[in-house]
Amino acid sequence: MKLSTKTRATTLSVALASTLALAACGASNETADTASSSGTGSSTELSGTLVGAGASSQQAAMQGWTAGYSSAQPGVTVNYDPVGSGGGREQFLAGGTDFAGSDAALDEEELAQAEERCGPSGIFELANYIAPIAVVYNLEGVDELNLPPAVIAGIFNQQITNWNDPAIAEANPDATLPDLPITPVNRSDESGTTENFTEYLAAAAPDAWPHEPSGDWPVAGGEAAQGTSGVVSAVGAGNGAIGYADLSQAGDLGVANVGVGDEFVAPTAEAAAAVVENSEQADDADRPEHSYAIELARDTSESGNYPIVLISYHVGCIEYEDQETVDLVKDFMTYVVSEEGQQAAAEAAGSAPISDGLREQAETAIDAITVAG
Amino acid sequence: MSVQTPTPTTGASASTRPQQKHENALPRWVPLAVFAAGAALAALLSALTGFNVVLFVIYAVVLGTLAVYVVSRVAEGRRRATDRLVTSVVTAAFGIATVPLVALVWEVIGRGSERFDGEFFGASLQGIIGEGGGAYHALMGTLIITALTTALSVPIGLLAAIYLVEYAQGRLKRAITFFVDVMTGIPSIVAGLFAYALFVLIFGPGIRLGIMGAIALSVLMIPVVVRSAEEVLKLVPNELREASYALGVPKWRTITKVVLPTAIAGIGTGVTLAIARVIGETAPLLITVGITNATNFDPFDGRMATLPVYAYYQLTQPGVPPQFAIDRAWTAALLLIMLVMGLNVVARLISRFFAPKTGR
Amino acid sequence: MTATRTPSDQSTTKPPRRPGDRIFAGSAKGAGILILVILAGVAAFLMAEAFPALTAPAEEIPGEEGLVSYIAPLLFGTLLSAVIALVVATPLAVAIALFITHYAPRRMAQGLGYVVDLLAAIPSIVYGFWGIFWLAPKLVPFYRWLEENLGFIPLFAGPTSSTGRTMLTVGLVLAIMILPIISAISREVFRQVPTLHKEAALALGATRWEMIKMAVIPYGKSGIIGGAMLGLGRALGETMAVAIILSVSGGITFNLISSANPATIAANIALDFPESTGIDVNTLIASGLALFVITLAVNMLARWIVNRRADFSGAN
Amino acid sequence: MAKRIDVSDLNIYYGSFRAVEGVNVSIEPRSITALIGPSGCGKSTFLRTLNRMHEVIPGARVEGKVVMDGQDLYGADTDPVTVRRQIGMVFQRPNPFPTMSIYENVAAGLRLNSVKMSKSDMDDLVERSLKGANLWEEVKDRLDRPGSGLSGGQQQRLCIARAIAVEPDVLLMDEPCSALDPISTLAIEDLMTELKERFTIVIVTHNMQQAARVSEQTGFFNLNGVGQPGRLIEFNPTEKIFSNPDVKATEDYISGRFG
Repeated sequence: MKLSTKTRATTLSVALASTLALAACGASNETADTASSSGTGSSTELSGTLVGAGASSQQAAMQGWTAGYSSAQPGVTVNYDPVGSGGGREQFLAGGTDFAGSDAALDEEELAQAEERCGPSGIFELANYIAPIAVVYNLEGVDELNLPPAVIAGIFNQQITNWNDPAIAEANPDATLPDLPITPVNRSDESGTTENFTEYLAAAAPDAWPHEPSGDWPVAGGEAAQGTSGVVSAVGAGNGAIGYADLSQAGDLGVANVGVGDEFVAPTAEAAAAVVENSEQADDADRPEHSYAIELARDTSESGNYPIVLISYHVGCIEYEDQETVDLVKDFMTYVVSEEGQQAAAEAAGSAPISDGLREQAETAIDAITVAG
Repeated sequence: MSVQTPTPTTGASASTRPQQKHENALPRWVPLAVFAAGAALAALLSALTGFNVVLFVIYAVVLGTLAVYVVSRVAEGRRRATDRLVTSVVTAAFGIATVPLVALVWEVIGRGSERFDGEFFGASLQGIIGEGGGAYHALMGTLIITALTTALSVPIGLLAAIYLVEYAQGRLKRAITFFVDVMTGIPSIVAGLFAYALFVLIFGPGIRLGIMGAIALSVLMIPVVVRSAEEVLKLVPNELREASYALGVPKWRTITKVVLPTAIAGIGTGVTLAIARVIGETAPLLITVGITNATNFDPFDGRMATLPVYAYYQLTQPGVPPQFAIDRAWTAALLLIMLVMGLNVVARLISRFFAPKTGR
Repeated sequence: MTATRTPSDQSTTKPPRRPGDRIFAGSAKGAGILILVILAGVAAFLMAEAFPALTAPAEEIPGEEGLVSYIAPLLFGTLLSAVIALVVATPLAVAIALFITHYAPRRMAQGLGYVVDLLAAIPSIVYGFWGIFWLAPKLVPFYRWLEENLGFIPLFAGPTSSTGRTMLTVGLVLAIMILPIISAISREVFRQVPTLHKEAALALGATRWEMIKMAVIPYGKSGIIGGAMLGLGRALGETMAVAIILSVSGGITFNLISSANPATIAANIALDFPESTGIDVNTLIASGLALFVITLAVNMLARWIVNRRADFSGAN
Repeated sequence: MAKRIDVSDLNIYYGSFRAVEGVNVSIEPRSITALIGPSGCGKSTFLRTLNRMHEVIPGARVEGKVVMDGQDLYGADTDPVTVRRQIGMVFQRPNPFPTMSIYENVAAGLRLNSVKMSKSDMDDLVERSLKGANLWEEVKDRLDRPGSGLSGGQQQRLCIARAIAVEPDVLLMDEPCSALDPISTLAIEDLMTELKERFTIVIVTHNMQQAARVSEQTGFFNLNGVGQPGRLIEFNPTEKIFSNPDVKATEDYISGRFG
């Protein structure tokens, strides 16, 4: 095969051009959907871009919200960057984003920074995403498992190491527990799920759980996995494994009933919403008016409450510089807290819809959003 | 090889060793058969203890090799038995190396073909919940970032190679050659951190841009381009340079008009292989470009999706239910392998069909 | 005569070097120097961004015990996984190189070489996928066997991980990944063994293995060592496969088959970086700087060994 | 257009090693000058200094003077590239550019220097040069084929055509026939005698019969021992060198009594 340089160059550039031609057509699902009808109460057609960043825990829910919201307001683009709670708060406080998603409420130092960012009327903090965390297990022949808080703490602290331990047997008189070592599985990455789970253990079983609540798993020596899906697949892979994960991701795994007071409660959306409903607001007088940070009642003994839940907040300003942002934030947040929005999140992320009480609270905060000055 | 063997200076069995090797040498098929028998025994053993691929491979190699050694030891003596032993070990080593390759390709094809459909190539993840969706945005991101990387690396790498071959002398040449070699060993994640650190100083924390990924990948690609281009340029006969000089052609024109065209096939091969090396890089893109669900054609504005990072996040952060995302992850992995293997094939084709005939 | 200048059709007042030549040579030299600058830049920018972590009070570093105790287990994990990979891969790679150069039928040799090289073409993230879904579960019975029969060795003390996502699994995957590097360089040096040496050995009546032992291995030894060092460098910096496969729970342990393993520097960066802010980022970059320094040292040593060999074999 | 070359007190170095010393010679225009001598005596090196090809090798340098029709080739402001355009060179082994066709090879000297020329002028030049190299009849039907497809002798004539296409004043030939068979050698020798009407030709050859057959003047290079610089021992008309040389060493070499 003898080709002159010119022929070769032509061949190569044709190949290159055909590759680039592929780039000319856009993604089939991103073409503007103009035929959609407005389903929410918003009467005006808005347009613009809303930028948020923060917790990856609510990323799946955010996908549901942005998808649902784009059918109501096709002109609005909502970008959510899952940089993590800390990063989300930092970027919001630095003015880089319009709102933040965060697994934790702002602390005092951050509230001070927020006054610089948003002015004296401060911020809103809304618990818009509630996800029950399930204790998942993989144990052949055991379909139903009851675990009191102290036993959960004992297992994850590696004090209870075998499934036939009397402490487990006591709570499960009907089950035949095998003589099998327990493999506790935890998250290897820093996560809000771990933080909420350890918070629960520290509050509900302080004697069996000597560790401080933290986003990093405090006990060495267990099986560790990256992300919720990593935990789920690790638990699924080993008989005798037990872990904690978002309920929505539990799949075929066994889900333990958690001891609350005298009864055992299965993780459900209703039980998770109930515990949030029954928890107290952070009664810190220094917090801004529309900061609805919640102190979860981890040690609740209320019937039908499931205490291991993850709450994720939306943080934004009460006052923005311009009307456009105000309109966008108001409209989007209204959609998020609406029944329709909460349903979209439930479908996308398996979260528990917020209660009517929380919705009313949130609506007063959203109504308060205005232009600065 | 002579059939006459001199008296060895070592080996106790020397006196009993056959003088003519073909008298006692085993027929060709015997070692194979003996090895197979050993492997069959291994299959039986691992079947008894509960079948497991890893255990089976270990048993088969050990037992097969042992069987060959024993048979040869009895029939042929110690020295030839050792030789056979090594032959078995070496052949088995090669066999073992192909096991992961076959298993991996099989697994990725099996799981990846699930979603290898039109939607995967035509759609992004924008507004996709659960089923459906694709990697259009990630494929585009990978193509854009790889093209940028190539545009950055090839001129620099090629010019540096030209410098090393045509101009450089002395300490500077040695230093560049040495550090190019050292640079090929930079961990990819460190290249990513470098690009991040560079842009953080300019734009502040949390920055994620397509161009950062291209710069990180360039750090990995430049030394590969330099190395391969250098090898090829060295192969261009000096006579061609001299012929050109003797026609009164200045050096730079000699290089651009004579040396480079002569080496173009080799350079093309080298560049293609260099692209193949960086197109599957994940770690640097993970920390410099991030991930997004929408298509972004602008590498100077915001996050972009790329195939490897897409695959990673689809696997580690799937939605509800997870299976759809995990399927997409495998298909992305399959696509990635196909891209890399395809580039390798293209490289071989370039070197085979586009090489100029030197006539000697 | 020196002073006279004959006017001719060619202008003789041109400067000795043409501008085209100057520009081209200059840019080529510039590109060469740019490479040195980039390498220096990598070091400089990493140091600049790692600096806040180096000077920060111990409580602010993740783990709250200072930078050294943050990096130490990571460093240990990095070295441990790379050493396992090296120990497994080097003999295998040398055997494969021998097979291809001295045992396989000549016509097949090149094709077989490609097969091994294909292992190098597979992206590391795909190794991660394969390792966690295919290899790790299949290794569990093997680990159980190790624990039962060799449990007295601290390396295999157990308890065996029920998922197989252990340091040994990571080491094996890394071994597969560095196999092609070591085997390619070994192949190269084995091929360069002078035929004269080999024929001399065979003429003495040596079997093929004896010939290899006498002529090939001694000649190729420094090449093998250099190749192994390059493989080590690669294994130290490997990121995604480790990040996906390994079950990390901190601490320094030699137990290779349990669930509790130290992370590696590279994998730790990949896992934590996307959601880190502030001083955490600086800490991660500081750990990256440590990795950079180690791989740089290993690679420089490897190149030095390989190049030294090249000087020896310079004459034919 | 053929020009005369005067060399005086020329010393040639590779780095600190002096390869050739003290050459003084005058090369006549429109004639063939042959340089003979044992291997490694510096005759090729000397040839390469005549068109400043020597300095292409790193570390190589020259002391002394080479003057072509009054133009100092090593003058401070003389561009070596210009010198090489005036003094063409043909090498030991035929080296057509493998990426170029026969036509492009002949046109290379002009094209690579970006000389603008109309298509018909270029066609004329290529035809004239190929005719000048006695190659036109053999290749006129396949000008667009690669030059590397020709036989060795044809390739060498192609290289000569390429060299004369830029219309130099002097043509240097470094053992142009050593890689060729006798028939091709004869063709090249015939060509040389034709070309000397137009060019000053200097040829380095190992083949003394060839020197005797084609050249008017012959120079004999020799060295005293390994590591010593080469020297021009004798420079005389070819007839005299081969019948009655002035120096004993020349006679020894020519009659084959050389060490």
